[in-house]
Amino acid sequence: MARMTMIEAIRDAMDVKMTQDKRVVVFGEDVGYFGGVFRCTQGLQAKHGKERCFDAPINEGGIVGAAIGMATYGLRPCVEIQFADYVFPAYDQITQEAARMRFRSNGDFTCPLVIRMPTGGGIFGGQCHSQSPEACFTHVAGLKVVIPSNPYDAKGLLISAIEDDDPVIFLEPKRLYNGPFDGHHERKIVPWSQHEFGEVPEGHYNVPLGKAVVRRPGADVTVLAYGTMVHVALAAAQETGIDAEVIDIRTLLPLDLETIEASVAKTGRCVIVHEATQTSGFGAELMAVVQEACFYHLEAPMIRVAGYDAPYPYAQEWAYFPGPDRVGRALREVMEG
Amino acid sequence: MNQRSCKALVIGAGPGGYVAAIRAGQLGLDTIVVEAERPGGTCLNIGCIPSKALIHAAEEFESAKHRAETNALGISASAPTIDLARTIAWKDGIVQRLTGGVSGLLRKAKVTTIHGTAKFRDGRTVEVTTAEGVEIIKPEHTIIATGSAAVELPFLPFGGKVMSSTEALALTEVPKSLVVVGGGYIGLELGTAFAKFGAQVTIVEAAGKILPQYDSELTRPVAARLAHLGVEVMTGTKAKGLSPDGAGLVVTQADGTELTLPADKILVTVGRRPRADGLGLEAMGVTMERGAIRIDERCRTSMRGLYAIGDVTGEPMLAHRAMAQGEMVADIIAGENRVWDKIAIPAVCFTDPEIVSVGLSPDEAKAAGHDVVFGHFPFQANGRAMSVEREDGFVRIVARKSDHLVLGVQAVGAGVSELSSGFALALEMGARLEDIAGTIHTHPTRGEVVQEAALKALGRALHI
Amino acid sequence: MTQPGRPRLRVPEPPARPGQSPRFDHIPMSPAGAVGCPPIDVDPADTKPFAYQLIRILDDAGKAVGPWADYLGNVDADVLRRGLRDMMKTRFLDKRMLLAHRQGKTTNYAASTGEEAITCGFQRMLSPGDMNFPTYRQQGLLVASGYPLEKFMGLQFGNDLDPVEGKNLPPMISARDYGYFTISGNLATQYVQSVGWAMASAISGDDKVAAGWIGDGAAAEGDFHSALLYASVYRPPAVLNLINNQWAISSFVGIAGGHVPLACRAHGYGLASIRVDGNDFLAVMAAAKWAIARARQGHGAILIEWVTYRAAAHSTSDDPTVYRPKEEAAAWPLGDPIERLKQHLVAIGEWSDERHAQAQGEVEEEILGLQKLAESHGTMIGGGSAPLSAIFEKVYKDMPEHIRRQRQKAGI
Amino acid sequence: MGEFRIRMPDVGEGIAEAELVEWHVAPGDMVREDQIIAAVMTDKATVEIPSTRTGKVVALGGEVGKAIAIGSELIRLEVEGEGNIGAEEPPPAARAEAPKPVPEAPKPAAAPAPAPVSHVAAPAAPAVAAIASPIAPRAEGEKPIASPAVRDRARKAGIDLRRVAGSGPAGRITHDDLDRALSAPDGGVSSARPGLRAAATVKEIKVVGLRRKIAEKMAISRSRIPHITYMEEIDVTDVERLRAKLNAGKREDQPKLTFLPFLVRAMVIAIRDEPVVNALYDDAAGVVRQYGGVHVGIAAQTPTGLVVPVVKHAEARDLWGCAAEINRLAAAAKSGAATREELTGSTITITSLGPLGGLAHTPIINHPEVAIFGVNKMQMRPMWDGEKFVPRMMMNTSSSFDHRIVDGWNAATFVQRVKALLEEPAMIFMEA
Repeated sequence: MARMTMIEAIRDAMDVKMTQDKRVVVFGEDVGYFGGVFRCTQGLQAKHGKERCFDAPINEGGIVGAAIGMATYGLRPCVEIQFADYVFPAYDQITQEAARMRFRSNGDFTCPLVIRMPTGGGIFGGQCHSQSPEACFTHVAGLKVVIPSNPYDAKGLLISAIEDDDPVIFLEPKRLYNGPFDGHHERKIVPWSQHEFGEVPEGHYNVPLGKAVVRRPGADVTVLAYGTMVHVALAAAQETGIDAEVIDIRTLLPLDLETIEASVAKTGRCVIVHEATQTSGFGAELMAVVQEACFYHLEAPMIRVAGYDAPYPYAQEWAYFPGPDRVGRALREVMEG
Repeated sequence: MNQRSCKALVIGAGPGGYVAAIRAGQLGLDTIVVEAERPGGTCLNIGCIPSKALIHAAEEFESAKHRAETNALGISASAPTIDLARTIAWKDGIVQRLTGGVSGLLRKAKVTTIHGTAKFRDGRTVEVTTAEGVEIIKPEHTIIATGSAAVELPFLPFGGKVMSSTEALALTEVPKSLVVVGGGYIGLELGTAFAKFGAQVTIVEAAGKILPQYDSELTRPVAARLAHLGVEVMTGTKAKGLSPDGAGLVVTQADGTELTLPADKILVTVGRRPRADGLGLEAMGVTMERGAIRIDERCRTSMRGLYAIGDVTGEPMLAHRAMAQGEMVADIIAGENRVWDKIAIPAVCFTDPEIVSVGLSPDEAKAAGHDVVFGHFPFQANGRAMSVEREDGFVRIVARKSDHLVLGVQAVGAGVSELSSGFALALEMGARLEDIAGTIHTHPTRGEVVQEAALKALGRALHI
Repeated sequence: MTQPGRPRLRVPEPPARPGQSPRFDHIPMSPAGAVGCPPIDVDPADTKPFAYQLIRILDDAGKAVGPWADYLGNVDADVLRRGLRDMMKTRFLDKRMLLAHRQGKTTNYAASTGEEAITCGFQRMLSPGDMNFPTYRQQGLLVASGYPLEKFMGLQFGNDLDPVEGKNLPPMISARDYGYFTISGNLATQYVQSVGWAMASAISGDDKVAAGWIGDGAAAEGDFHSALLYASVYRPPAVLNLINNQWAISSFVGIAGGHVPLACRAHGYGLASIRVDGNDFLAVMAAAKWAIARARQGHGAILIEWVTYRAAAHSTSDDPTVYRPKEEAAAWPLGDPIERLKQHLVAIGEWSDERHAQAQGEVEEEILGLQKLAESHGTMIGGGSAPLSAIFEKVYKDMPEHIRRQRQKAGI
Repeated sequence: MGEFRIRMPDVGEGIAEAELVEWHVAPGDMVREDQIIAAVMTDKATVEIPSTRTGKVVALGGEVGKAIAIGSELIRLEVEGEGNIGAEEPPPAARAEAPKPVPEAPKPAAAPAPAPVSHVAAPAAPAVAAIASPIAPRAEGEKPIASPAVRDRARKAGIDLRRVAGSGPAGRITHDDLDRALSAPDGGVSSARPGLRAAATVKEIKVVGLRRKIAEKMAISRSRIPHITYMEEIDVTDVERLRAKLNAGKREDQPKLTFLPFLVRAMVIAIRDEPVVNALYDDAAGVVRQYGGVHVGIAAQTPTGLVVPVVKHAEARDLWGCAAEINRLAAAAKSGAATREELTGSTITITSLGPLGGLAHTPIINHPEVAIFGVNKMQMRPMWDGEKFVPRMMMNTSSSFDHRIVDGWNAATFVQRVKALLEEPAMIFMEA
């Protein structure tokens, strides 16, 4: 079994699909000759040719607009927005066009499109390289929103996303590109090569969209997390000794209701963790879903641990980034209730 | 394409459907009922009524044969013959009168009847295909009452000599040899009747015993009677398929050996399945459960405004259950606050002798965690039974040890089906053994045995 | 002379307001036949002069003159008669839909009165497999493509004839098999999508052409810039049509930066562009033939500014007499597209007033027949009869669990 | 012939009305379908309205200059064939196809079913409504025994049969049982001896002015409940001697007496003097609910942890009644068979660690109650009777009170009253 970082896993996913399916094309800023600012598309242009992997002008509306035209033609574009923070010029094309193409044409035109973007903080990126905009997309019917927490899932989910006939927003936690990160910034970084989920099979495999996974079974409390927060939650459970069941949601829309409801019905307590700002964050939706299905099972009020409602700061990175101590405090508090 | 709306749409005019429609009409609701075949559904046309008529005819024929031999009553008569075609005609006459009655009742309740098949376009739009074309109905509430259908064995499809109960009830001459696949109540009822008509009947049952839902104490008298009638019962035996020449039925016996049974006719009665297909329910995402439509205690399906009653909602598949549900749902649609909270639903098997079961058997009561007492009183000790030459069978009462609350009553014997409603009333009223023991039972009747069974359970039986 | 040295905000005003007499002298014109016809692989820089001229073939007498007429060659009279009939059908369809709106049978419509030549002419030059990316005012493309109009009316009346089952605002229909992309109400989004579609054609080794459509108002959107940028960078087979009908609801073209001819915008991107009289059916066919051939043979994308006038209101909820002179439409110097083509056909002996009146009767009878059929399936007066369950279907390819639960609760 | 009404269509995307500018027809004129009949003006445009039917004008919907509401009648025509006046066609905008609401709520006449006892200890009853019925309902799963007619009547009246005691055989609920339940708001108490009536009153006192100030001040000093714990020793020699004698002489069917029944009875009597301690304080709503019924929670240690079975309406139970109920609840709690109703609804709590009682302790109040009576261990101690030291059986008590509601004075008076009653056990029976 090969060992890969998340970057290599993502590149491998695109390479496998471009080799398998001539309709798959990749473009975006600096993704062609240079291979992407995070090297996610390195070597694809050399291997698959300039007509299927090329650079695009700095014009996100154009990148997504052109990609929609290609998708309705019959290709399967997988475009890159250099940073999730730069997606907003393309927000009109994504939400008013891609998300609605199948519905408004009643199936006459469809939009099999993947939009990849590095997301989340933990790298001193300040307000323009650290945002987590998932809630802007989970509110839009017609989109799918996916966020992997490790290389194995990253490759399997990206392959499934490219093969999916609906538009998929694919958020890649840049903090996890090179290794798992549990919030202990003071400790040495462990590369993916020394982590169980760094093992990534060669060739084609799928991790299905719409399915969450229990990272750590537990009886006392359910922790709903995604992206980097999965590793932070695991650390918090380990450090507090609380028997928490950590669920990696992976696909935010459509949400895996069965897995979440079954877990909270079992544990009766729930902590929700995400980097994005708290107000109207995706955690609010998770809380609503759990409340509707598990109200009579809940022993204590649910708690959200999320980014403070402020633009992402620069120097105060580690005071802002939800770490294992904040999550640990939330776990203790929810156990007291 | 003409289109109309209504308050209540009932799909299927079987016992559940027509009762719901009549009740809705009585409550002044604008009601439409759609029926693909004839009003009365399985029960009236190809089920309960016609089979009971045939069973009665068989009873009379067998009794007449008995009179032709030397008998205890000293009656002598010439050996009887039967023209089954005329029996069937008589049976059909009864069915006609009943289905006509149902149509009359529907008209009286100002219910619109449409002869056609219904299919859901969406939760509020139903397409009805009639002889004249397609009509769209926009109901506020819909009650699905499409009933059940006989289960067909893939390796023994209906057709030719292989028939379901429907065809069996239309035979115009008595087959010389009849093999019944399936030892359930339908198979045994019809098998017994045809044995009395003179057919050589063999029952093939895969399970270890016949009539699995009744305990062996209850089925033993039936087995004895079957033997007496010359009916061969082969348990632990699986039907495999027609023999190559199509003359008989190949079966595998318990020990694995194969056997070919000669059979003029093969009656397949291995069960009935809910008839929920063809309505378009899957497309609407309605929640199903093992092929039946899942309902709550108000017969509501997972889709708002959509109800389901009767066999289509699964076991127990009984006409009187469907009727009770139909009546309740009509009230609910009219705004009444009703919920299904019946204590017991009586089940009757018209074999010879008949079997009745209401509530819990002793084993079921113990399994449910009750500390029980029970009283068992045989018809041998009953004057009336003796005076009508049928002393086989018994009545058995099960009650809670702590306060003698009656938990269940079962009986097997000739004519005990008529006692079933009494048993149901006892359970529904929350009777105790003392209530039954304290009620004067008419003498001389079979019913006295019920009182005696109660006294026995109280440890103070008189006549035994 | 304004006081020197003091900046003042310049807010452009149209040449004439209600009550004033119409003036069009600010619009560069050329006499018919005056503008040369370059080879289809002309270098974009050499097309700069065309932005200040106007390609025209039909002269005031209705005769076809000039190099563009030669390029077009003689066109079979039946093709012209078909074009005339398509324009008449489009205009009468618009009239009936506006009337139906006043009767409450539909709630929204946008007429293309006066602009029919551009769409009905352009459609003639496309080949099967090409794709138009229209706005809500290019229904002429659909009429000219032979689309069954009772379905078009089905969407207007919200009944079960509607192919999109009530899911989009009328008239935003979708007809992939007729080369008519699903219309979006968000302005200019389709323009960059058409370029992407053309890029896909090139990548796939096909020679299908994409035709983007946009109005002078929406040409101010960012997506207009993105379209021209990608068209010039990647040179895909795209014909970018810009219909300058002088008005965007109540804003005249000057508010959209039209004081410089819109065709000039291509120059900044190194894109070829030409400027054509939109009411001259033959000029439309010639320019379309030229541009589509250039694109299909890989010589890159082209911007065409079609100069015309929006004779009708913006839509059913607009009354132009509030912001422009009543008689401005009638005073439009380039005349009416139907009248000019009729005049030409008569001039070459292929038509007459009687045949024209006859054709008008046939067109009206055909449209009224289709309208009666469409109305028999119900109109918006009854609240429409599109299936309610359509709300939940085709949001995704497979219906996810959370939507199934919402549908069960809704009970439809 | 029939009459056909043409309604004013919505020509302006959601406008409410349009002003009539011009009539193109007059009553008596013949109008063809699609012929313009009127011109109207909205804030944006002047629009001509065409007819949708051919017919003779019968009536105009209004004069020029009048505003016509969208959907109201614009013109009425006499037409061949049937019109639409009979069918009362609703205006186009109004009739949406959305399904009508299914009649969910039961008929309004039925009284609302009693709210299920909420998870929090306090009964969730609104300010004045009937408190949960006193009769300990049957085990959760068991169905009440009643005839179909009784069950139907109960459901229509919104009565939960599990709350109604059945006087019939095997606990079957008869029609008159139901009638009694319907008449008495909180259901009849069948096991009470005649004379001892259940007090169902609830006195509501607004926490305003000084009391509110104190409550806010107290809340700041301690999170949620500022505890004041009051310790006192009680000479239980006499009550213990009485208890032993009663146990020795008791009948077979009477329960074994522990100390608790005596304490419960003493507290019931003391509460009459200090009702403030038998209350629940809903600090969010700023309301104290003092209860007439004394529902005593007995904190009991079980294998699975601390549970608080509740003796409902202790004031209506004599010594033996209290003892029987305490024993039954304790057994049920230990075996885990106690239902949620039996474990909630207390208005005051006793906590006793029995032999492990220790010298004294600071019990935590069972929120949202305002008082808890703690019993420490009994111990023979030498006591000075004024002349000499004599051995007396002494028991310390440590009781906490919510200082926002219960002042030190009330707390002390309450404990002293209990002490006096226990030290003169006869008084417990005199003042019952």
